[in-house]
Amino acid sequence: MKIPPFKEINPPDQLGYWTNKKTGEKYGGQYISPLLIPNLKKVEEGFKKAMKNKKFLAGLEEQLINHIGIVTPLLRSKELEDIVGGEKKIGKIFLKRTDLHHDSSHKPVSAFSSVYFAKHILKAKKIITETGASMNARAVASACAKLGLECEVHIGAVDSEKVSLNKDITELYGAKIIECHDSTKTLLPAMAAALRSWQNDPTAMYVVGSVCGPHPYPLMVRTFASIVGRITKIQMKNLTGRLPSTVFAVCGGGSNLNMISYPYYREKSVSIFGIESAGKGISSGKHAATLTSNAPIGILLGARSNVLMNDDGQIDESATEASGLDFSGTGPEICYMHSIGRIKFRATTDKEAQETFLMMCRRTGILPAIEACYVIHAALKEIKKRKNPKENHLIHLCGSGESNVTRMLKYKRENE
Amino acid sequence: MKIPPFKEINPPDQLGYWTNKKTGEKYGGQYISPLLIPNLKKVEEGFKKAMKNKKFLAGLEEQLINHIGIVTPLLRSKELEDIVGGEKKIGKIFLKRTDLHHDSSHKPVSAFSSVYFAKHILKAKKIITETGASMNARAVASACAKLGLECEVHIGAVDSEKVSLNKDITELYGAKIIECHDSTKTLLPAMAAALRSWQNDPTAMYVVGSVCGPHPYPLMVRTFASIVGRITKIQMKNLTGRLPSTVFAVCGGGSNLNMISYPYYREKSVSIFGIESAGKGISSGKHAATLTSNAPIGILLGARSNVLMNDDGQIDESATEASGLDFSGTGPEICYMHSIGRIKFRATTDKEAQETFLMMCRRTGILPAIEACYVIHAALKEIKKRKNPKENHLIHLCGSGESNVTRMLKYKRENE
Amino acid sequence: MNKTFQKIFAKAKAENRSCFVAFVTGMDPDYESSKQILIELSKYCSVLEVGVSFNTSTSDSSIIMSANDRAIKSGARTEKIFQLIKEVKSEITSDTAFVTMGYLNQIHVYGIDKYIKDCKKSGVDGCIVVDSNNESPEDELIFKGLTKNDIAFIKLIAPTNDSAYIKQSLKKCSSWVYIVSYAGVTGSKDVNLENVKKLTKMIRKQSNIPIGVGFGVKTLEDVKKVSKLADLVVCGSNIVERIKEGSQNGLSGQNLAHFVSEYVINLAKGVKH
Amino acid sequence: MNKTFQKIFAKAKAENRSCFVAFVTGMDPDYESSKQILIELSKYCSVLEVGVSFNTSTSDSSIIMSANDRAIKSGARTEKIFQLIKEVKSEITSDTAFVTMGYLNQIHVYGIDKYIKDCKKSGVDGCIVVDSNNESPEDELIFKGLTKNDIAFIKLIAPTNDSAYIKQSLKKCSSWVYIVSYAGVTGSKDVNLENVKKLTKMIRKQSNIPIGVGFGVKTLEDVKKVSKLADLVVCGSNIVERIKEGSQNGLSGQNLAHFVSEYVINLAKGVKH
Ligand SMILES: Cc1ncc(COP(=O)(O)O)c(C=O)c1O
Ligand SMILES: Cc1ncc(COP(=O)(O)O)c(C=O)c1O
Repeated sequence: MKIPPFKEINPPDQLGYWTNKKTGEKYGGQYISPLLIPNLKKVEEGFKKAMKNKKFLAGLEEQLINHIGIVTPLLRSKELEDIVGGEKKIGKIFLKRTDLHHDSSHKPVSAFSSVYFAKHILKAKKIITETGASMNARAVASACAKLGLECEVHIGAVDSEKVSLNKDITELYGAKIIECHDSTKTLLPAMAAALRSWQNDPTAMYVVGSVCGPHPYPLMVRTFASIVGRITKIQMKNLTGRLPSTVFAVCGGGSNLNMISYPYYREKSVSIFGIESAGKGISSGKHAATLTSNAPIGILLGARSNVLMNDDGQIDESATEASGLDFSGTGPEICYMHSIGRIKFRATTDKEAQETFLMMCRRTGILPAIEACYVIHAALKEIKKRKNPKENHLIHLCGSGESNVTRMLKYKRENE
Repeated sequence: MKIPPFKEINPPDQLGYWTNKKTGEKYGGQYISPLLIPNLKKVEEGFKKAMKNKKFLAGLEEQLINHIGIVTPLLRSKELEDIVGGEKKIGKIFLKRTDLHHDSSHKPVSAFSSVYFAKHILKAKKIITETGASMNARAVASACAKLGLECEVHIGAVDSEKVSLNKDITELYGAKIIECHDSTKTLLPAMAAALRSWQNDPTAMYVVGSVCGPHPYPLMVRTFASIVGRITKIQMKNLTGRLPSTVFAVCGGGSNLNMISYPYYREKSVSIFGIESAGKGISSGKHAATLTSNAPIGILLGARSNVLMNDDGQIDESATEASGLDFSGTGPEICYMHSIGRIKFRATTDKEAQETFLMMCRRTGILPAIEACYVIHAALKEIKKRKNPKENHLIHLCGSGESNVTRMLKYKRENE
Repeated sequence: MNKTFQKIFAKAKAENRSCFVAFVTGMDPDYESSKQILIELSKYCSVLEVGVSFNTSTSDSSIIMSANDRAIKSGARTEKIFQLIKEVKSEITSDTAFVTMGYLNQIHVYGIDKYIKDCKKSGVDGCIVVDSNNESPEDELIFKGLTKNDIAFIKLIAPTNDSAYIKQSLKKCSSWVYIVSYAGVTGSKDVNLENVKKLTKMIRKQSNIPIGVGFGVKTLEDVKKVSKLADLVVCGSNIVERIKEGSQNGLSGQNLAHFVSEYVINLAKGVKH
Repeated sequence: MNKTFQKIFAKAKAENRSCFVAFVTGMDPDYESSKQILIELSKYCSVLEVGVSFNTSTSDSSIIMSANDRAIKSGARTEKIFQLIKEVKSEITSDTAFVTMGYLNQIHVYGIDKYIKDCKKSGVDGCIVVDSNNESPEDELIFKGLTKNDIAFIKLIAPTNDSAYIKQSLKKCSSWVYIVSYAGVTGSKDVNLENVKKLTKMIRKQSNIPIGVGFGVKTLEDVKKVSKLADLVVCGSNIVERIKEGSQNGLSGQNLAHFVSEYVINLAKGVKH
């Protein structure tokens, strides 16, 4: 498969802002201590160079294809079609199988790209990253192992205590795991700890787990990751002869949504949906649905974006069954796309996602990441409502559920 | 990728025997209670029909590509080359990444094919299978879930008590898991229990976990599975312009070895190596190295083949760290290939495999199934010995190691 | 036809009854008890089917498999079973026939020729080899060897086998043929008389070989009903269960033998027409 | 230049010394204790830097972060910190300057205009906004608002910042500029005098703005050494640790304030040239 080169169709401005022209509202930017400014400048300049460096891009693409395995299938799922009424009523449903990636999720695409960039462009010897559910840490640690870089992972002590397949794999990959005992001892203080550690060691490079953080991270991560979207667009064309009518992806930080939907930003005929976790219900306050709940704009981890926070600006903890979605913010480009209405948002409750998990196992023989179940539930609901047999629907199956098995089996046994 | 159709180049005779012309020794056959003869005849006739049924073959291929994801990458591993002296000394090493399959091993290829066959050719409504480490059960249960067949899995009570990610996933896929309390309460009595259950319900179909069992199972499983070998042969040609010099695969029952090596049986220039588990060392008696230890020929689970057994014909339990290799026999075609010297055998100890596991994690960023570590160790040793910079080496990385993580992390912490 | 079977069938005919066949696993729960059980049962049974334990059998029920386990634990090996039968035969006076029931792997390892020779030596009258495929070279060797030595080759036939298969099997049976009453494992279902009727009818059309019926024969009623259709009635699982029960209650040797035979005596009564 | 700072610098010059700056997190461990601490410290410090706790700060050491946690637990909010400073200012007689140290998100949520207005109202003399990027629109608004209200905008400069960045930052500083002695987090390393020398030299070439130095200043020796190079010497982590220690030992209010000031008095002695 020939993968078309990246084309910038939604550039932020020089300072890393996406600006909503109607409201004047800005998303992104680089709000960070002056101590980190030089580090970010280095990344920013390196990234610009990298995107013009053909050898770098070709080398990265080769590794993404052959090591990460990004040319995963696009699976027509008759089983899901039948669940919502059959092809004749709702059209065709396609699952982008990024669950088949190396390390079983979409995360390795940007993680590997970032580490490859750190090695070949920045000549860094060490990577610093943070993690909650360790999916990102696993992917970064794997890339560091392969590329011969030191890897330092910051994890909240509370998260660290949870039994976690991905954390164990991160350790096997040789990463140094540092527990963070600050504040809530979860993802956010771990991110802060990672940034502080970078402040201490500017020769290292910081890698972020989603399309978040200060400029140029949101831009860089989505640019690297969009290769999956470009591949999928071609696959969709090959299979159906045209663009999909809808694109669905779950949204935690926004990387897998960005990854799959980027190539359709300018394709007006394609409806794009981002699905958040409604946790125990948005009205309960225990959720991670930043955009669906219309969270206000704030400045979190270096970027202007919608943020779950209280009236004093203290960041609220998100709450969701899906640890990969357990984040109080959303990437700035995604917030911008939400603000201009280009991406529509829906939210799925934990209970709905858990039932979808069981359904997927039993009806499709696929073990999805619990994160992916939020999007599948919402997509089926939307597709059923649209009831258009001429449509082709694209759902991003962004990860595999090995690390959810223990909890989900418990849920199954308690609920059946 | 256009996958060339299957071509039979090593057919057994009518009765399912491969005969070594020099020694007259026969491998395979159909040694089974008369009660199962009709069931086997149905499978045998169905399989012949299926292989001529273009619609069936095309449908199966489509699902294997898009659901199981069999077009996995062939990864050039510079990391492994460097470990044994670098490309300039030993040539190139390629890893066939079947670890990236749906359900993370090579097993789903034959499992899905068999269940698809059961549904579309035999019109069966139920599948019966057995399992030890549950890798096969997981794959069969997944296929049954997708294709809407009932799934019954027999597992030894001792195996069942072990914490097992794959067993839990099997349950999530909706399989009915039946504990077998006979004899050693491990794989062999579970296989017997599965066969007995089939005896009780001839409308079901039995699915075997490797290229074992009575005719036509060894033939059918390797024929279905060989599609991966055909794809790999093309990939190798595309990447290097020629055939590989060596092909390495681990050998439990023999399915992944058969799968990858079949297309080279008649290519004299290709050396094929099967790697067994030497457990705690062959001389210790605690191993699973049927062929390397020159086990005698016996009749196990319906087929003449080499078997670990005592002088009264009681089957000996195998012993190995890799539960996927924990089997006292070897598929008949593989035994035949061993007997004529076409496939050479080596064995790797548990300790060597465990060290290889840690090395793979830390140096290549790949989490291999422990089973695959037996082959990697032996392959590197052999490649180093050959010391030929003109050679291209093909190693079958037949599975991913999620289910080995707990034990391996314990090993790492205790040994470092 | 094997001499012992000739005598047995003649006697049964004279007494207007069928022949009762009891199955036990050789050396279950131990050599001495098993010997006493066989000696005791020989008084009430026309045929004793002695299981040669295989630890990886593909067709036995869990009941038989645990009997196999017990036997192997107390040292069961092929040659020990021969010794057992030989000793029992030397101590009994009845014309009871002895049949071994086992799997091919052990015969293969023992050596087919040697196995047949030792059958002869120890007075075995017939052999069942559950997984010996009619078309296999081993089956041919066993058939020829047994025939030459006037030992019965007893083939199993299932209700699901087709007529070609049945024909093939009958060709190799000289003394009697064993009909399995249902497609399933021993002890798992009730005896299926419909199947038995169909199969006996079919077989009697092409041969006048005596017919034995097993699988699911558990009660006196079962024995009576099967007796009306068949020449031999085989009862296995429940006898094996009885051995286990007695043994678990601490019985062994003569005591266990009596405990088992008490049960068998009652069943065996059903063979009278 | 802000009036209070003018006075402070004039006095320091007259006394041939630099100015001692103590950092504490506002409302750590509680409102009343914090108030007493500030009142007490105002006697020995030229400047009090009061941290406005943000639960997700990206640049504070774990020491400061746990102080933030304590403060938030006792109800710290932006308006409470203003109230605290206002009350303290109303009760002291010295010319001590008060500087808030915080992150942009809280100011943004509070409203930049309102924030500045409330700074003015409560007598805040300068503001540090750690993550306010020089080039951001918010930074521009803050700069303009503070300037208009004669409040110092105090920018941080790190040894790793380039000259363009430094120039940009200096443009927005009216009263003094804050040099970070090493690239790292507060309290993690020792004060780096080489870095300080280089940076002060560079800054003094283009501006005669007073220079403060912080990060790693822990001992009397440190204060003495830094005093020779800078106009203000900032000490934070160790004072915060002292508050924690006292508080853990059961001290609060006046008692805690004395326990802390005991330590600060000694440090502050180092400013004499
Ligand atoms: C499988 C999976 N899906 C989705 C997410 C959500 O992250 P994002 O929105 O950045 O793709 C995660 C995060 O860990 C994940 O592991
Ligand atoms: C990953 C993996 N590799 C290898 C094997 C060995 O089986 P075979 O030799 O049949 O391929 C297994 C069996 O479960 C397995 O799971």
